[in-house]
Amino acid sequence: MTFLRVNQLKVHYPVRGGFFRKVIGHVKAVDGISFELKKGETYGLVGESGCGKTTTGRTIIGLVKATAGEILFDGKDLTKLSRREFVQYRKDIQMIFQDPYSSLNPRKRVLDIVAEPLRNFEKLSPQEEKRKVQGLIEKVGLHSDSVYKYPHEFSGGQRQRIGIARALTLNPKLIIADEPVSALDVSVQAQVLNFMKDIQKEFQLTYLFISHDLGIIRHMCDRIGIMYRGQFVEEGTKDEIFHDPKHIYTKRLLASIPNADPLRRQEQQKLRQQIEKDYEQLYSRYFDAEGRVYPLKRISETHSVAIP
Amino acid sequence: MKRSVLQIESLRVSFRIQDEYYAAVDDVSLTVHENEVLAIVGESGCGKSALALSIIGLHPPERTKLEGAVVFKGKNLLTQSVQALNQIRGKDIGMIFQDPLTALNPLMTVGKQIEESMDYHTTLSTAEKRNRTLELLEHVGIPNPSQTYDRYPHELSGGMRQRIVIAIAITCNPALLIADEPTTALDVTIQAQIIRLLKNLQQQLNTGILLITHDLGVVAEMADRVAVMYAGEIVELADVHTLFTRPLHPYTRSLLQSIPSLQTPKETLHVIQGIVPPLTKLPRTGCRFRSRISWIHESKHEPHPILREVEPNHWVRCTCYQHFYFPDGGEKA
Amino acid sequence: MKKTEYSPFSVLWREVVKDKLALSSLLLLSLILFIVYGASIVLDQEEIVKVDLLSIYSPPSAEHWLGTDYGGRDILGQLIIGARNSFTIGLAITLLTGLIGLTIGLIAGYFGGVIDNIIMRIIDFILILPFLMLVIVFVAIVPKYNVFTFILIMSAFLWTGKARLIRAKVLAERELDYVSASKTLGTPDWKIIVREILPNLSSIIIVNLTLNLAGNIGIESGLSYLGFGLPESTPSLGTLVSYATNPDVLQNKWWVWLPASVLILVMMLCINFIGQALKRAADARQRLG
Amino acid sequence: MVKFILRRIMMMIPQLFVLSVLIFLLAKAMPGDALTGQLANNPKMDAQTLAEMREKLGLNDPLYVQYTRWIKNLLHGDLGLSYVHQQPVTDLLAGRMWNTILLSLCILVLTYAIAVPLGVISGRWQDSWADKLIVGYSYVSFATPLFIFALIMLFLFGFKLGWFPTGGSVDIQLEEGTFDYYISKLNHLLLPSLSGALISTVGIIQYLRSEIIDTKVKDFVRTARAKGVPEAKIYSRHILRNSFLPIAAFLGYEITGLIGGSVFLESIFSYPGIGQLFLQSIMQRDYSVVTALVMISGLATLIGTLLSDIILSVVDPRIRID
Repeated sequence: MTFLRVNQLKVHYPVRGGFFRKVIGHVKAVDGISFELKKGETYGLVGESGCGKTTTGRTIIGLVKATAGEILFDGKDLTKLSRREFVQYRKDIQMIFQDPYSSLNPRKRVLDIVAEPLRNFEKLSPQEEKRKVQGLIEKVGLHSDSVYKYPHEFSGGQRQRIGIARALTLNPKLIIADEPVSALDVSVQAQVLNFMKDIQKEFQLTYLFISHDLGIIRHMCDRIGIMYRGQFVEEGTKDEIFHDPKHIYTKRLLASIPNADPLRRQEQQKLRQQIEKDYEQLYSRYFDAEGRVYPLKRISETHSVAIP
Repeated sequence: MKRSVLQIESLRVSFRIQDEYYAAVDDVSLTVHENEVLAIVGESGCGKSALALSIIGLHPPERTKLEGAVVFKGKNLLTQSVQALNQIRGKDIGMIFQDPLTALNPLMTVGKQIEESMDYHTTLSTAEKRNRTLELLEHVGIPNPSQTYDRYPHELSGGMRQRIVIAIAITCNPALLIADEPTTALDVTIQAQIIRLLKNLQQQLNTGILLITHDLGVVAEMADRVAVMYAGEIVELADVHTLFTRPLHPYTRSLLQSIPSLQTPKETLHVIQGIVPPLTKLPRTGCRFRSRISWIHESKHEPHPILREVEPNHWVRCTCYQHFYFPDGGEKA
Repeated sequence: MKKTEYSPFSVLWREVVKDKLALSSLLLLSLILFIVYGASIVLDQEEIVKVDLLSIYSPPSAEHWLGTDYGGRDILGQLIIGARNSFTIGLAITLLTGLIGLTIGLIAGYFGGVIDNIIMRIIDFILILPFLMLVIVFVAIVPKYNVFTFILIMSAFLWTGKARLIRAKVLAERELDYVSASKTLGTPDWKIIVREILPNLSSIIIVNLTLNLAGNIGIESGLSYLGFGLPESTPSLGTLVSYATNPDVLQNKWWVWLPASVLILVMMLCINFIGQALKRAADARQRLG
Repeated sequence: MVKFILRRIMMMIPQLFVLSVLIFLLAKAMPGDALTGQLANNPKMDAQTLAEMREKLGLNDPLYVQYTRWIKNLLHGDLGLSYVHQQPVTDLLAGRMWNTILLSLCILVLTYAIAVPLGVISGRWQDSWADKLIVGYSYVSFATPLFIFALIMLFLFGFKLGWFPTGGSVDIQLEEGTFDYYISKLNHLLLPSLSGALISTVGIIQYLRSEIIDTKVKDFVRTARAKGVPEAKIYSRHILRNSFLPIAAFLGYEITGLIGGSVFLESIFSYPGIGQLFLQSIMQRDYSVVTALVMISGLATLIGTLLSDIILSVVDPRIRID
């Protein structure tokens, strides 16, 4: 069941230069991508820094304006909505941010942070509000007294869970998680990832999971889209991407992941060298004259690759 | 048996925080041999970076206390004057830093930054220095060395910048390279390239590398031997193969279980209870990891845990490893 | 359950009290202001500005503690009235420019784009104007010149620095994820500006206003010194200092100009020491995150 | 580079235009016009001749015509006529301008000569007694208004101690061109420029100090240490170069301060420069001189900011546009 559909989405930023600061070109942060999310799934957006994955997430939630294309949610095109109309959809789409330090206002108590969306959308009495916030805070594994504390009194992992509690306040349907654990230590990562899986079941959430870490993507996601320079390189289920990658870029990306088995070091090195060789030799087969990938082509029910 | 290049003996590094000294590195002894990569792995706050910087005296002296010994070429580096250290820094010991953007002077061309270390450690002429720099640029895999020579750091990509940092570190063919999270700020494809470059340099130059990292994947790819640090102490030391196939210390085992593995996916990840305590609240007695494995009975820990060789070349701290189990059903290896 | 005190005001206040120099400055300044404002209620301004030809330039005596000026007027009385006027006007200018600068800086920084561009162009333009000369020209040509027009003229130029500072801070703050989070939670822009961003700027604003207060008192007395500050009917500290343009007064009648100079100096030092202590406190807080 | 400077100059044009319009309108708003001053000098002039002269001078033309004429003259270097002094403003300005530029240069040189070493000492040996002393000085000088400081300097060193002359720009008995003449000129400059400089060092000291303290702990400084660069060279090659960068940007903006400062200093030390002239002209309602001076000051500030930007783009490779 299609839940959210992104259609030919483009986000371009003008580049100015020359004598009169005219627009001389565009940075194509996102350049014509299409994908859809199904209810209850976790969709992973992967790519290296600057590939446009974060911009995509921020455009869907309305933090960045789309240059062209559609974002269809509940049959409405979110890019066409005015800010006032968009507010209604706010409740359904929420976001978890990367940096647990800057994403919580240091001057507000946890109570005020988590209650912020409630105050915007629901008129609750202070008692009801407090009860609801305390319930959420307990749900994310913190003591209910924590609501009177300030963010700096918590560790990174706890702060990230406060951020999740805030995102859950309005019972959203879709959560965009932008590198939710990359600022955390490995042991804390595990905690947040497990927790995200738990609440997904409980609240029937759909995740758009943005990450550069293929290990985490594999752990979390059902379907995956690989991005390169603002475009999709390949899209498919977890198994298709990890066991049967078709695009040379995907293969190269997968081969780069450090292998956790020191015995297979030589093997991995050989594989990498082979793929590097292929990458150079077959470059023109996968990339056009400007170094951009081709439009996606469907090769099976679920698997699409950018080949001519 | 390989020759050792660096011996760290009972090193303790303490920092002053509001008039009191707290040890970030506590009684650490290690040896780095030539042509080997010794990895120190641990989470943030375990003291691994403090250890790396103390070797060549890069901590601000006014609020750092160094005890023990760091022996390099027969000299204890901790007791050397800054002038004497400067003869060693950049010449016999090279250092690679985490963030290649901030590690380079933004106002100096990269060529000049590489040459600078030759100014103090060699008697080469200007032309010779330039030639050596171009050679180094080529060596670390920079296309068009002569063009890159006159570039400023901001004109290069992250991967290229890290290659420059590496070129600076190997300018004088050092016997020891200290690499502090050398790939953490890089994309995964660049990381693979840098790992390969470092491995090649190690073999070509016969250099010992002390690799500091939090990433077990990088350890598995690069290291020959691994020391796992927790709360300022080494809790386990073994060769890389042993550590990944037969980890013993509860911390090592927990850490390995908490990473989503590409090879062996599992539904839920292991979560280590609690948090790494901040420097001012480190437990100073007994097994420092005990509060995070509270289901293991107090009596299973040693009162004064020491690092013991439990099998040839495999060292573990505290006896608790013999009794450790995962409460959620154990390792799915 | 432990509640932690985290209001920026209380933190700054604690820092100032801990700093001995700042604390004594605060006490001294309070004392001066208490005397000045208290005495100026009691004093009869008419009496003070009345010319008394019998006691021209009389040195300090029991009757005139600080002597008299060329019109035989009591220096001490003028000093008190002048200090009150200078401080009040300095404060008024500070608050007015603070309000304008804050509003414009917040708007320009938060919304960015065209609005920001236009505002920044205007600010850049005002900053290149020869401020002192233009103020003097304005003072010379404004009809019905009085204290209020003076405050307005000064404020018209002096809001720019504050607007720039606030804008720069807002630009940095706006990029932080807590602002993005508020946007995604459906919080209206004005609320984000006032409730989210503003509290994070409060210590910077307090520091800036304090230091500006001292600066504005300095500018006011400087202009009055040149004869282009407060209208003659309103005594100012600068007017008293300006008697020193007469070399005879400067050399031989120190009681006319020196007390006013010292009073300006002491007030400005006090305010600055408080401001610097606040600044250190604010910086330290920023470092902590 | 040339392109960058050209564009920077182009950006100045609209600013100059607005500035000139503003000044022109101000001049028009000033009570009385060019002839009112003359009237005071020549009370016998009757209303008839006055009206005729007004017509002849074009004072009855529409504003924009007057503005175009004014700006055209301005571009030809004709700043109009001073009706008080009965001579072209350009002639009136020439000598005084030179005096003010000399004073400003002296202040600038002294300011940097005092501030840079102090800032470096303060930043390098942070928290030492020298640093505390310098910081203390910078607080006091930041708090002290220029006119009070200058008055006290004049009172102490001019009158009480008699070390320096108390007014003028040169001993009038001396003949221009002689050695003594230049010595006397320098002697007259010393006290005012020292008064100006000691007050204006504060910005540079504080900025340099905090820049050095910030740069000291940057990663690239650590890289340099790891290279084995000696401490002295760490400062000269790495820390100071990076810390001086923002100071370079100050240079242009100093000009605004210098213009304001010259008004006070010249009035206190009776130094015949444009600041003093400006005050006299305003009081004598000699508006063509006032207008010219404001315009020149605005232009000087603009050139100052231009200089700052050019200096910055030369020393900082990251700001190379095009």
